[in-house]
Amino acid sequence: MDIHEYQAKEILARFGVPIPVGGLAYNPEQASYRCTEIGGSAWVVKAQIHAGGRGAAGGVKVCHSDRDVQDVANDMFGRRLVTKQTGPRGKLIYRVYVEEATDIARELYFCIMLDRRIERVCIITSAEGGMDIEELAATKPETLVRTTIEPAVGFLEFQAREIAFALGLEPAMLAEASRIFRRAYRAFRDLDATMLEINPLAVTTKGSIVALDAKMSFDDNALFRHLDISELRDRSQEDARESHAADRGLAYVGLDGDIGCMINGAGLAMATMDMIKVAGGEPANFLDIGGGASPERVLKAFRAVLHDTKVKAMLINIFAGINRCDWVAEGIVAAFKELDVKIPVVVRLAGTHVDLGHQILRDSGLPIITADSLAEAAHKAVAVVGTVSV
Amino acid sequence: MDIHEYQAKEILARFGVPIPVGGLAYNPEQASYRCTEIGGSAWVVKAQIHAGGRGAAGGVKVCHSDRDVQDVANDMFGRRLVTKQTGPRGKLIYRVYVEEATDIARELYFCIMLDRRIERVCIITSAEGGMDIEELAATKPETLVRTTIEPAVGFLEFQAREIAFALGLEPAMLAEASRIFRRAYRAFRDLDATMLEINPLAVTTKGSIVALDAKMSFDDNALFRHLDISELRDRSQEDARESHAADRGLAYVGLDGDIGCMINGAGLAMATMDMIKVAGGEPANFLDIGGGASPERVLKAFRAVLHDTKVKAMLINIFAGINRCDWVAEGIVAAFKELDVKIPVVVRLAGTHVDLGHQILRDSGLPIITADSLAEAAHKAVAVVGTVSV
Amino acid sequence: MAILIDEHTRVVVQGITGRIGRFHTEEMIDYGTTVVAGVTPGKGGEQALGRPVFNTMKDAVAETGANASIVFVPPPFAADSIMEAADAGIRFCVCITDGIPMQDMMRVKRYMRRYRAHQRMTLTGPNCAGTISPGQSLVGIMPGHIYLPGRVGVIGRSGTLGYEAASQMKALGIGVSTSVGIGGDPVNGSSFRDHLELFETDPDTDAVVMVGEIGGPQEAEGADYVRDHMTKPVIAYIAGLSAPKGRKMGHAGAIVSSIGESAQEKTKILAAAGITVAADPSCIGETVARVLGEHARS
Amino acid sequence: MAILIDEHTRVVVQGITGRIGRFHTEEMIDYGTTVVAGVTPGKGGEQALGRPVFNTMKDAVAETGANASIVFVPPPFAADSIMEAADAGIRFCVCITDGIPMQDMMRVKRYMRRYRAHQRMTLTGPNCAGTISPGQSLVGIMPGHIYLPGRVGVIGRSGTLGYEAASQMKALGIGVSTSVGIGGDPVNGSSFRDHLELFETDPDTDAVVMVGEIGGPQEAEGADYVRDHMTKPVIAYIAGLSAPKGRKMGHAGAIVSSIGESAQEKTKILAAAGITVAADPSCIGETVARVLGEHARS
Repeated sequence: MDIHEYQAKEILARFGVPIPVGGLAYNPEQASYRCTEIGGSAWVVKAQIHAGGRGAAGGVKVCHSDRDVQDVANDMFGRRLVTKQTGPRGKLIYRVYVEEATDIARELYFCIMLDRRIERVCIITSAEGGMDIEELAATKPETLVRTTIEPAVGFLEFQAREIAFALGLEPAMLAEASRIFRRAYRAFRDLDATMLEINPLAVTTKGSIVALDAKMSFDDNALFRHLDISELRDRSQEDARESHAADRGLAYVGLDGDIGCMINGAGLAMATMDMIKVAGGEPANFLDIGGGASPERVLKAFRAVLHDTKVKAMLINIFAGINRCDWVAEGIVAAFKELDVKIPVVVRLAGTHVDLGHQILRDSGLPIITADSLAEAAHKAVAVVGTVSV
Repeated sequence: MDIHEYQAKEILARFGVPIPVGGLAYNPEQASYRCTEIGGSAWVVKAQIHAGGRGAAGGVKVCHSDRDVQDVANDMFGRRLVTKQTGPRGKLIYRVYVEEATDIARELYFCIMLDRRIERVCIITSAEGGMDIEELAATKPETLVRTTIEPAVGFLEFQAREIAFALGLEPAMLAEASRIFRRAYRAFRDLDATMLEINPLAVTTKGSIVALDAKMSFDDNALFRHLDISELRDRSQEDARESHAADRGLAYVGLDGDIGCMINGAGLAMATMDMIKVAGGEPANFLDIGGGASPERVLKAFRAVLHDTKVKAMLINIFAGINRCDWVAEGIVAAFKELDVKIPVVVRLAGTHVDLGHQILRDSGLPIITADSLAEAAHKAVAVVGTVSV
Repeated sequence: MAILIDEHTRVVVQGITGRIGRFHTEEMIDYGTTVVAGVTPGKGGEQALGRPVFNTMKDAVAETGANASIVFVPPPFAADSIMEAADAGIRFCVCITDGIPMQDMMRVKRYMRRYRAHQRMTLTGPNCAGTISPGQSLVGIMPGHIYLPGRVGVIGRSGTLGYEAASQMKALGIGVSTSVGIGGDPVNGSSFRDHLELFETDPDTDAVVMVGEIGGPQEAEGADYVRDHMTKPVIAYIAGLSAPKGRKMGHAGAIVSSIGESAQEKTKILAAAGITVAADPSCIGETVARVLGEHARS
Repeated sequence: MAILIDEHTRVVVQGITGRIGRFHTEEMIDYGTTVVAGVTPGKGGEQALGRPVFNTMKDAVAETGANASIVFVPPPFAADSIMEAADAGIRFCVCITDGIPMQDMMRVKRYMRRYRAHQRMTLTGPNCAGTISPGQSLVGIMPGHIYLPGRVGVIGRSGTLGYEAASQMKALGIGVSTSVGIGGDPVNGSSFRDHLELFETDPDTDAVVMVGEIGGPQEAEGADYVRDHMTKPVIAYIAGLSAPKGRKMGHAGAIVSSIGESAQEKTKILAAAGITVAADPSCIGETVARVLGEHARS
C-alpha cells in the first residue's frame, strides 16, 4: 500500500526524523492560511498524489506570498497530474501540502528496501540526490552506496556512520546523520514497510539535515498489525476497477485491452494473458478469483470484469483443484441470469468434475463458447473480439 | 544490581504482567493505611530486603485486619531479617510491602536467566512453584522445563505455548499465559536484566494468573542506558564496605578474615587470596584496584581496607603492567602519611619499574615488610597476623 | 524414490481443526498420504478425521514419529507455526498459508539458519499449492488425479499453472516423479535452485520442468545452477510476458521492478543457460515430450 | 610461528585518539608491533603517533592492509566497533574495553555467525589484556618484557595473573610462543577451547598453560577438548579456591553459582582430563618446568 508524501513525513517525524514545518490543505484558502501558520517568506506547494516525478510535471511550486500559494493551489486542485510514473491518465490532486522553503546546500538520496536476491533489507544512498533512482543508476552508478542489514542484529551504528562518510557529510553532522538514518530504518522495520525513500534528504545551508520529500509503501500482508497505517489508504489514487475488485476479495489489475479475463490462480492468469497475446489479442485485465471459487465469487468476478466498459469479450479459464468445475459452471449460469451479459463469453474448464461442469453449461442453453484447452480458449476469445470490433 | 520485590513488580506491571494490588509502607501506620486503600479482608505484609527465603524466616505474614497489619509491620521495621540467602548478619528491613491476599489454586515457578554454557538466554519453569530453584532442582528435577531463546528472533509464541502446556495450564488460560511469559521476557530484554524470577507465579482460584513474588537483577554494565533502573539501587541492602569501595571505583568484596588485601587485577587478587589460605591465613576482603593505579587510587584503596576493623595486617600485591611500581610505592608512602596505619603491611611489587618501587619504600623509612614473590608475601602476612593476634 | 516426500512420509497437519485444514486433510488421506496427526493448540487429546490432535508440534512428533508437516494456520500465526515445526525436528514443511508478512518470513529464514545445513528443515511456500510424489504422497492442496506417476520433476511457483503443466504432460503420457510448489511470495522457504539440486541427484528423475513467473531473482539463480551443475535436461516456461512493469499480479512476488526480472529477460537468461523454454503456456507438455525424445535418442 | 599474531600482523587501533588508546599504541609500537593505522570516526585524515587515522575500519583496511585490530572504544560503543572490525575483514580482534553490556556481546556473537567459520574473525575479550607472541607482536596492554620468547602457549582469563604466570616461567627460563588473554566477562569472543585447538596444531608450541578462574563453563569445555583431542601436555591453575559462593569477584564472569563452577570442582575436572594442575599460584612456573621435563624424558 502506498501513502502520500505528507503522511510519510508525519510518520518519519514521529520516529524523530526532521522534516520542514508544513501543513495539509484541501482547498486554496486553507493552503494560503498555512503560510501564516508556518511563517517565513517562502513556501513550497506540493500536489499530493501517489507517484513520483511531480516536480518535472508541475506538481511542486515555490511561492513567495500567501496570495501566490493560493493561486498555485487553485491551479492544482481537481487536476489530474500526469508524471512519468502515473501512466497517461494521471492521478487526481485533491490535497496539497504547503511547507516552508528550505535553503538547500546539498541534496542526498536515501532509500530502504528489500533485496530479494539475498532476502535482506538494504539501504541505498547517494551523495547525488534529487534525481530518481533509475536516473541515478543510469547516470551516476558510482555514487550509489549499498548497505545490507543483517536481520539478526538490525542496522548497526557503524553502518550508519559508513553511510554518513560515504555521503561526504562533515564530522560535525556525523552523529545527527546516523541518528536520522537509524530512525528512518526503525520506521521501516516497525511499520512493516516495503520501501522508504527520502529524496532529497537535504543538508540545509545552516548545516542541518531534513527529509524534503518522502515516499513509503507498506506490506499489505502486515496491515493487520498496523491499523493506523491501513487508515491512510487513499482510494482516489487507485485504479477504480482495482479497488472495486479488491473490496470483493479479488486480485484485479486493470489493463488496456478488450478481452476480460477471469482465472483461478495468479500464474495461470498471467499464462492465460500471455496466450491471449500469442493469439493476437489484448487482455483488459488480470483477475485471479483465488482458491475456493463459489458461485457467489464467480458472480462478483463477472461484475468486476464487466465494470470495465472496454471489455468486448470474456475469457474464463478455471483449472479446478480445490474448486469444482460444476460449482464454477453454476456460477457462470447464475451470472448470466443475474447480469445482463451481452458480450461473448469463452469458457475453458479443467480439473475436478470437468464433465459435470460442461454438462451444466450445455444444459443452460446460454450462448457460451466452450474450449478444451488454454490455446483453444485464447484463440476463440481473440476471434470473437475480432468479430465484435468489426 | 538487585532490586526489591515491589520494584520488580512495578516493572513487571509496566510491561503488562498482572500483579496483586499493593502498596509500599515506610512505617506501621502507612502499612495499616494501605489496607483501606487496597480493600478486601486479607492482606500480606512482606519485608522488602534483597534476598530470598523471606517466608521461612518470618518476613512474609498474612493478616486479617488493618490492626493486625500494623502490628506485624511494627515487628518488622528496623529488624535485620536473616534468611538462608542473607548470611548471618541479615538484611535491614525498612520498607514493607502490603498487598491483597490472593486465593491461590496453583503455584508455578518461572525464571529467565543467561545460560553461560550456550551464551543464550533461557527460561526455566516448573509446575511446582513456591520452593526455590535449588530445592526444585534437588527434589523435583523432572518438573523443570527449559526453553532456550534464539537471540536472532527472540522468545517465540510457540515456545510460550509449549511452556504453558508443560505447566499444565488449561486451554482457556493459554493465550493469557503466553502473553504474560512474553511480556516478562520483554522486561528482561529491554532492561538488560541478568535474572528475572517470578516465584510463585500463581494461578488464582478464579483462573487468572498473577506474579505473586518477583526478583530482578540487572547487568551493571548496561545501567548507563537505564537511568531509571540505576535509581532503584538500595544501599541499605549492600555490604557497607562494598558500597564504600564501589563509590571510589574499586571492586571490593567483604569477607570474614583478618588479612586486608590490595591487588591489581581480579584474577591475581583471587590467586593472592588463595595463597593466603595456603599459607594458613584468612583474607578479609577481595580488592581489585584496577588498571591505572595512581597514588590517589592506592590511597583510596588503603582507606577501603582499613575501614574494616577486623583487618590485622595488610597484603599489597601489585604486578605492574600499565601501572608503574614507583607510582604504587609513592601511593603507599603517601597513605602511611595521610592515614594512621597501625597494622603491619606486606608489599610485593613486580613488573614495570620494580627496582624504583623498592627503592622508594626503603627510602621512606616506614616499617613496610617487602616480599619478592607471591608466596613470600602471603607467608609473611600470615606470620605477622599470627604475631599480632597472640 | 522421488524427492522430499514418498510413501514413508508421515505428515502432521498444523491447523487440522480449521475448515480449510480439515478439508484438505481429508483430500490428502483420500489420495493415500500417511497423515499421522494434527496440531491445534488447546485441542490436544481430541481427534480429527481419525487422527490424534496435539497441543504442540513436539508432542505430535514424539508420539507419532511425524517427519513432515503442512501449515494451514492463518497469516498472523503462520510464521510461528513454521518455526515450531523446525524446532520439533520436522524435515519437510509445506506452508499453504497466503498473506504472511514479509518480515515474518525473514524471521523464519533467520531462525532456520540456527540449524546446521544437514539438519535444517526444508520449507516450501508460503502461499504454495504443496508437493506431490504421484502415487506415493501428496502434501498439499492439488488435485492428485491430474498427475501421472513418472520420471519428470516439476518445480513451480504458481498452483494452477502447475496443474496446467502437469495435465498437459499427462495428456501426452508423461509422468511426474515429484512436483514441488515453491510459492509466489517474495521471501519464501526454498527456491528453484534448491529443488533443482535435489532432482539432479534423484535417480528416479530424468528431466525437470521449471514453471516460473515474472519478478524476483529465483529463476535466474536456478538457471545459473542448471548451467554450471545440471546434467539432466531442463524445460521451462515463464508466465507474465504480457504483464506491465511495476504492477503486482496477484502473487506478492510477481512484481516486475528490477532489471532482469521481466518474463522476456528471464526467458533469455534461461535459454542462455541451456534450458529449453516453451514458447507459450499451451505447449509446455509438447516441449517436455520433444526434449525427452531428443535426450533418449542422444 | 606462534598463533593468532606474528611479525606479519598489521594492527589497526580502534579508538587510537583517546587517552588510553594512544598510551598503549605507543607501548605496542615500542615493543615492535606493526601498528599501521588508527580509526576514530570524524578524525579521518589526521595522524596519531605517526599513523594515519581513518573514519571507518573499511577505509583503514583498504588503505593499509590491516588484518588485526585492538579496541579501546568506551563500553557503550565497543560492541559496534567489534562488529565494524568483523565487517571490514579483520581476522583477529582484541577488545580491551571493560564494561560492555552482556546483551551487546550476545549481539556481537550473533553477528559474527553470519560469516562462515573459515572467514570468521577471531575475537578475544572483551575485558582482556590482549595477546602477545613474544619477540614478534604484542596486541594488548601487557608489559612485553615479562615474556620470554619460547615454545609454551598460555591462555588466561585474567591480565595480571597471566603476568604472574609468565614471569614465573621467565624466572625458570621457560619462554612463551603466544600468550592469549580471553578476558573475564561472562560472554566473550573466544574460549579456552578455541585457543587450545590453535596451540595443538601450532608446530612452535610444545605445551599449553591454562590460567582459569571460578565461574563459567569455559575451563570445563577446555578440559573436554584436552581429554579428547590434545596430544601436547597442558598445565593449569584455577584462581578462586578461597572465593565464597555467589559473590562476584571483580570479573563479571567470576561468579560461582552453578554446579561445577567453583575452583575446587574445576580443578577436579581438569585433573580428570589429564591436565596437570598447579597446587597454588606460586608454583605455576615450577609445574610447567616439571611437566616439560617429564615430557622431554618420555
